[in-house]
Amino acid sequence: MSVPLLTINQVRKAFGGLVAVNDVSFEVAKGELLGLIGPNGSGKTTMLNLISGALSPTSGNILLSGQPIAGLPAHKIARIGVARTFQLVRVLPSMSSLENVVAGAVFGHNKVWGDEALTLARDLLERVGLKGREDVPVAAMTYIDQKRIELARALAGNPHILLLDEWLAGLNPSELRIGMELIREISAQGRTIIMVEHVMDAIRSLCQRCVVMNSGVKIADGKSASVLADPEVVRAYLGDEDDA
Amino acid sequence: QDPVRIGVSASKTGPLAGGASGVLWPNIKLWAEKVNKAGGLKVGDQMRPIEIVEYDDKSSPEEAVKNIQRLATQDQVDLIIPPYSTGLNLATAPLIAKYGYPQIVSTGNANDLDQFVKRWPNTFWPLGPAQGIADGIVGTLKDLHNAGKIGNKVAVVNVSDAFGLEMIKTGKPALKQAGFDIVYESSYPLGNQDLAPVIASAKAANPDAFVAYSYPPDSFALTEQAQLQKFDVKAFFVSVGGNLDAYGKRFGAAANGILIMGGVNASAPVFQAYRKEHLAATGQEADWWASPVAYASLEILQQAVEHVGSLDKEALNKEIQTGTFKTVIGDVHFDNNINNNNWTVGQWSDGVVHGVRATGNLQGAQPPVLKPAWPSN
Amino acid sequence: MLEVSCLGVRYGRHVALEGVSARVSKGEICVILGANGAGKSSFLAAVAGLVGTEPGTRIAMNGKDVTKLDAHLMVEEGIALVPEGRGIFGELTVVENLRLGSHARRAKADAGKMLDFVYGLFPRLAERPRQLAQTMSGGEQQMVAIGRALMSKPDILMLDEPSLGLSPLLSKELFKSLAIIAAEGFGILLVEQNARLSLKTADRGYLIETGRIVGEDTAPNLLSDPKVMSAYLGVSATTAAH
Amino acid sequence: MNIPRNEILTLGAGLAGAAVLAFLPLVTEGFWLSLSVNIMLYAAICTAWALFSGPTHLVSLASAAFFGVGTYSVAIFVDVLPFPALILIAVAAGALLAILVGLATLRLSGVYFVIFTLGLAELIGQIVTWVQTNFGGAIGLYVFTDFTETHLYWMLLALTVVVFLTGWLVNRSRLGLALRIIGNDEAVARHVGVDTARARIILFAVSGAFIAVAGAIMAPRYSYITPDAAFNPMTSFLVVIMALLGGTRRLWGPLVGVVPFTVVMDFISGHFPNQTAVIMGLAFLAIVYVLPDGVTGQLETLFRRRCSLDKSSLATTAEEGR
Amino acid sequence: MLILLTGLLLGGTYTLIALGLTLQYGVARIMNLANGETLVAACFVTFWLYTGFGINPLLGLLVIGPVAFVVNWLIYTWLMQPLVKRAKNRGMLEVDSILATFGLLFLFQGLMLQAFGGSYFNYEFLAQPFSIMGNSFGLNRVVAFVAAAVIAVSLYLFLYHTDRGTAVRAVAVDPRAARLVAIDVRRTAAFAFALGGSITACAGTLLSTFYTFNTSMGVLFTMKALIIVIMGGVGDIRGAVLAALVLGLTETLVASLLDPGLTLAANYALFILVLLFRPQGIFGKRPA
Ligand SMILES: Nc1ncnc2c1ncn2[C@@H]1O[C@H](COP(=O)(O)OP(=O)(O)OP(=O)(O)O)[C@@H](O)[C@H]1O
Ligand SMILES: Nc1ncnc2c1ncn2[C@@H]1O[C@H](COP(=O)(O)OP(=O)(O)OP(=O)(O)O)[C@@H](O)[C@H]1O
Ligand SMILES: CC(C)C[C@H](N)C(=O)O
Ligand SMILES: [Mg+2]
Ligand SMILES: [Mg+2]
Repeated sequence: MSVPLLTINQVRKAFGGLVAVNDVSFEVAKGELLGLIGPNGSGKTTMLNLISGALSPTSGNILLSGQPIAGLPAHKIARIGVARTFQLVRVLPSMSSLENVVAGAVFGHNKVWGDEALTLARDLLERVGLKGREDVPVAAMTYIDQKRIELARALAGNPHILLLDEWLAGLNPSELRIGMELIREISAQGRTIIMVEHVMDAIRSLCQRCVVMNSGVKIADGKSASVLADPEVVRAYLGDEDDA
Repeated sequence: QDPVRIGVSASKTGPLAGGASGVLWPNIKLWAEKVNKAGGLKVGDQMRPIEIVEYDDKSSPEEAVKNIQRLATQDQVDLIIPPYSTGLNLATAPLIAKYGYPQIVSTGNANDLDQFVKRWPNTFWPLGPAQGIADGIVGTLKDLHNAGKIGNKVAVVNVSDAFGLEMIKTGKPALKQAGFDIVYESSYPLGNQDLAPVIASAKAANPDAFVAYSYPPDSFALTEQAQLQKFDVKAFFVSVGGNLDAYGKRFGAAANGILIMGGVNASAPVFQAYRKEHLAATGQEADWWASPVAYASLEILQQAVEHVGSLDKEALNKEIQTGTFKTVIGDVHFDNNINNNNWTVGQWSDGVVHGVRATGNLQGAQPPVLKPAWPSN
Repeated sequence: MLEVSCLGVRYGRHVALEGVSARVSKGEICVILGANGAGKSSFLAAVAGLVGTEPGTRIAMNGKDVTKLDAHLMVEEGIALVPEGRGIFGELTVVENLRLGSHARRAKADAGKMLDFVYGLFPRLAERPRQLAQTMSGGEQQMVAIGRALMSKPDILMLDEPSLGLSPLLSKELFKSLAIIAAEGFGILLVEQNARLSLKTADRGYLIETGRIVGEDTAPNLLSDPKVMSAYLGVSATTAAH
Repeated sequence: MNIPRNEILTLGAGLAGAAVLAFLPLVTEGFWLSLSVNIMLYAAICTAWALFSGPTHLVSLASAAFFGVGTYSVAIFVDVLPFPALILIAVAAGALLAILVGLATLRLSGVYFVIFTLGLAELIGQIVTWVQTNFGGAIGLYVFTDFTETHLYWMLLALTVVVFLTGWLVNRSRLGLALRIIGNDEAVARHVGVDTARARIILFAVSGAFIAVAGAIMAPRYSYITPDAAFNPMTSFLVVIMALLGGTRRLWGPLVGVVPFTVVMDFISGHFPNQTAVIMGLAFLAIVYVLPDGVTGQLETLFRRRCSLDKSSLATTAEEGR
Repeated sequence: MLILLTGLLLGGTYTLIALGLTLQYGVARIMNLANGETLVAACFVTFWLYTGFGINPLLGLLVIGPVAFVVNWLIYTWLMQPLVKRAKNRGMLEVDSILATFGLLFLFQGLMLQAFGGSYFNYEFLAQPFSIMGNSFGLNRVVAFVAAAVIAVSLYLFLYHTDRGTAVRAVAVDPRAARLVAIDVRRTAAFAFALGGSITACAGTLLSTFYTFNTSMGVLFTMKALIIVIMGGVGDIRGAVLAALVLGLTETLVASLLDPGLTLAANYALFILVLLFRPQGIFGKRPA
């Protein structure tokens, strides 16, 4: 863990008077799978938006492999090697699933074109469990399948870091199992991931480390087990221990 | 009897429709009815009824060109009555020339007519060059000034479209040359009827005379504003629109003394008869300038056919170039395809327009009077 | 109170639901469990009058046949839906959203009282009545949606995956609130992925698979049914995680 | 990259079709040629328009601005430069204007983009008018050339072919894919690495340049160029209407809108000169209600139904055979 | 001062022109390209009532407003409703409504052409000087301004301070969700469209007292209305009024101090500037 892959340094984002992210700092090492959790409205999505370039920070800086990326336009950041999924799924509705994934391959960090892009996209679709459905228009696909497309599209850019915003939300328990397995696999292949999630089962079983935010402030950072036992985290986020 | 087919392409819709339906279309109707009632058009020794084939050019050059093509090649009409407005006449001139029809441009004019006629010797210009019309008012003002009746300060405005630009182009230098001091000068966009600022600024410049190279909606708006703001000048001139009968009706007594572009010899019996016929046949009043000219251009066409005795286009062109024609605006004779005898300024007086200035040797001009102050209401 | 029998829904040629019957009574919490695409949302939408139903369907509310009523009239009959994706008015403020909830004639008179009730339930909404709904966070928007549905003083409150995107704490509180709401006499019909939490709160549950009801029982029974456990509760996954 | 067989066939067929069309002036002159010039004009403009507006779903009403700029490029320099040079000036002017507009409209979407472009076209028309008024000299620009309708027709045909080829190339390129992604979801496009600004602007410039060329070619027909004719907002509206009527999902979509539209409208104005507006309005309403997906959509549905009919009839024969 | 007042009066005129479209497009989601024709039709009817029957245009409002409401209601339910029903999303509805109302534009224009011909019309009504702070203005314009203010304020109060009005806005934001809060979307949208049409017609009546009009002028009004609606932010009354006033003032300012030839140019330039800095219009909200 010499140079961290991603460094968040005193990052702040204010919407008018509301400070959604308040001077947050943390680092992500290469190959790490970091859980970013916190109550609703605590600033997690905003944090991801800042990293991916959808928003630019009010102050602070963000470094990817030592290179500052804060405030760059989203497409530049994507090309440098950041890929993401969205809290509410965003597929390209008028395109087939294969084309959706190709879209991720052509312009991103990867930049492949033609047959190479097609092959890559087919491989990825197979990996997320959509083999044989390449030509299905995504608009006709179920929710989980659309989520799979989104993941494959993000992976197609071969990013240094993958940001997942509640990618597991809305899946039923058996789908959840499949989804978690998929993330585990991707992580095992050495991909660095930040995942925002409210599904504690997933956080516990997948993430070594967690960052917890509350009202825009980082309130905890460390090994998942200890962070999740932190009384402040329990009070603000998990609620009294019961059935989990 | 085999009818004589006469094609018209002019505006029924679009920005030019207002002018065309006031001036051109009714006269075509009147003329066709009158000719047919009289037994038809005399071609050689035959009396043939006339049939009008009409198309809407939607005020667009593309449509106009297409319509002319259609008239010439599909309908194969015998004669063509050209479109309304300078712009569309210029756009269609090459085509009409190609097919050889005489093009009597009753509702358009330009400055470089000589050049035009050289290129298209089948074009005829009853309204004369723009210069004559634009400068008419300058002459009138100059006369008034020389007679010591008005000072030498003039406010001049124009609508910024082809017509307004052509007018101001010669009108302004002419004013200067005549020794007038242009104390306010501006243009406004076509279609703008909110002219209060224009009148206010003109009024602030305190001129002795006001000259507007304007179009109907703005002629009305300028006049109304001038009246509201009590913008009293000794000479108040508006262009297209001031010649409409509706203008006189709209402003009533307030119109007295207003100078307009063009004009007629209101006391000529032919003209008075024409006005009556116009009203009876079309249900609307003829205006005090362009309507009789438009009608006259049809009479010219008719007489040319009668003189030549056939519908041979070349012969017709030749005849129009050289002949003299008896019309509602008097005897017309083209000089190098241009009619140099035109009313250029008229003046309202109790619901009637009297020509006060003309080019060439037109008779019947009345001396201009100073405009009284706006009546208060 | 709400009785549905033989409900069928199709989208073009695709049959989404067939012969579905269910009922919800006063003060009862009923949960519908099923895989993605099983037809849960379609069921709620059909009851709410948002999608047309097949001939043969019968929906009765408080004994009155309401099968063919349009969505806005369903609300007047006392059926409120918190739809998938929340369906709040993003460009209106929080309080405008809530007030619109009591647009129904049945709710107009008690709008003020209900607003207090909703604010009590979700204090975050009381803090930010003038914020535009679309700038609220995911969970906050969920509160707006539920609050708005409550504002119509429904007899039956239908919720389509209300805990989606809510923090664990809020999910728990939400279910507590649902229990409170039910105790006030509302009937609740719930579609949920979080089967365990919802079954713990619910009185009864339906299992739905590819457009048909395949099981119905009381919540405690479902919770202890091993088949249900593995299919809808993902027991093995959780055990593996621990 | 290898080109699929059927595309080569279409391409060949298209070029052959264009070659056949090139002979039209030899067969007919006069009215039909004039009508064809109009059709060709709108075929070129609408297709060029759809190059940008099709994939991005951004409805541009700036066509009149590009057209006018092209017209004026010719009007201003016609006496000093040869015509091919004028076309190049039109290309440059159209592209430059498009780049400026593109930059200004980057943050606009939906109806804001639509009306912005409309306003812009009007603004340019107004400025040209004002400049003409105040800096005299060039008032009322005459364009006298020796071009006949035949020449105009050929030039427009060539332009249309070039536009089609460009469209075909773009569709096969990364730029084309980028635009389709933008049209689907601009935020996603940015996050997969598409430089949305650049892609939008490049294609807008291409489209604008073509429309300007069309304007340049038409200038000789007007002979007398005034801002209100050159920058007529009706041009923008007609382009949108025809292209939408045809459908913008396919490259040939606008074309199948232009041809029937122009012909039907022409039929109406030719046969009902006094009721043109009423009948045109009714015809329009009828089209909207009868052809809900535009002509392309209708053709495709018909085609599909044909296919499935064939299949089902095959199936029944098979049944009977058994 | 004179400039300010003149500008305000003009802004009032523009407000009148734009308010109807704000409702029709903002709420009923019909981009009504025939808006200007509705306005011109009202001009003609007013003219006809006044010159033919001596009915004072202000009284005419009482006839024309309700009649236009009914006519527009019918237009919406017969012609637009099918489009709304078949549209799968807002974009499709926009395309369809543009095409359909383009047809209506011609139809209306054609009917007026049949009835009144293409010439210019105007008449004299309240064309008396009315003095405000020592400057005189046309009384007809002042009356129109007052009417514009009354209409705008009542519309604002209605939309923002009544339940019915909030419901109208809710339909504008999300018609599907609106059904879930007991709003009869079809009726509400028809109501908004009809109200918009009625306001446009009243605008026509008032405008005809000081404008010269003819059959072909509708497009000009539609364009102006579009610009104002967009500049203000779609569907926002406050935005439309503000945009109209600002446009009126700018035009007058430019005409008085700079050059009347630049009024329209200034108008569009201002519009473009506003959108450059606020791409969603003055009061528009960014979609999430
Ligand atoms: N564009 C915006 N304008 C104003 N406030 C905003 C905007 N975007 C987010 N916020 C506010 O910032 C805060 C953080 O929002 P964010 O979406 O990051 O939360 P989150 O942690 O992702 O929550 P959740 O778990 O509910 O998705 C919230 O209070 C939200 O209302
Ligand atoms: N508007 C529609 N058009 C066509 N098919 C639809 C439509 N809505 C739903 N379907 C299909 O109907 C079936 C049932 O869908 P529904 O949304 O009711 O499932 P669900 O159980 O709520 O699933 P989820 O858990 O994903 O929300 C699915 O196969 C879906 O693809
Ligand atoms: C002299 C006028 C009748 C001119 C005509 N209105 C035109 O447009 O040029
Ligand atoms: Mg979030
Ligand atoms: Mg669902």
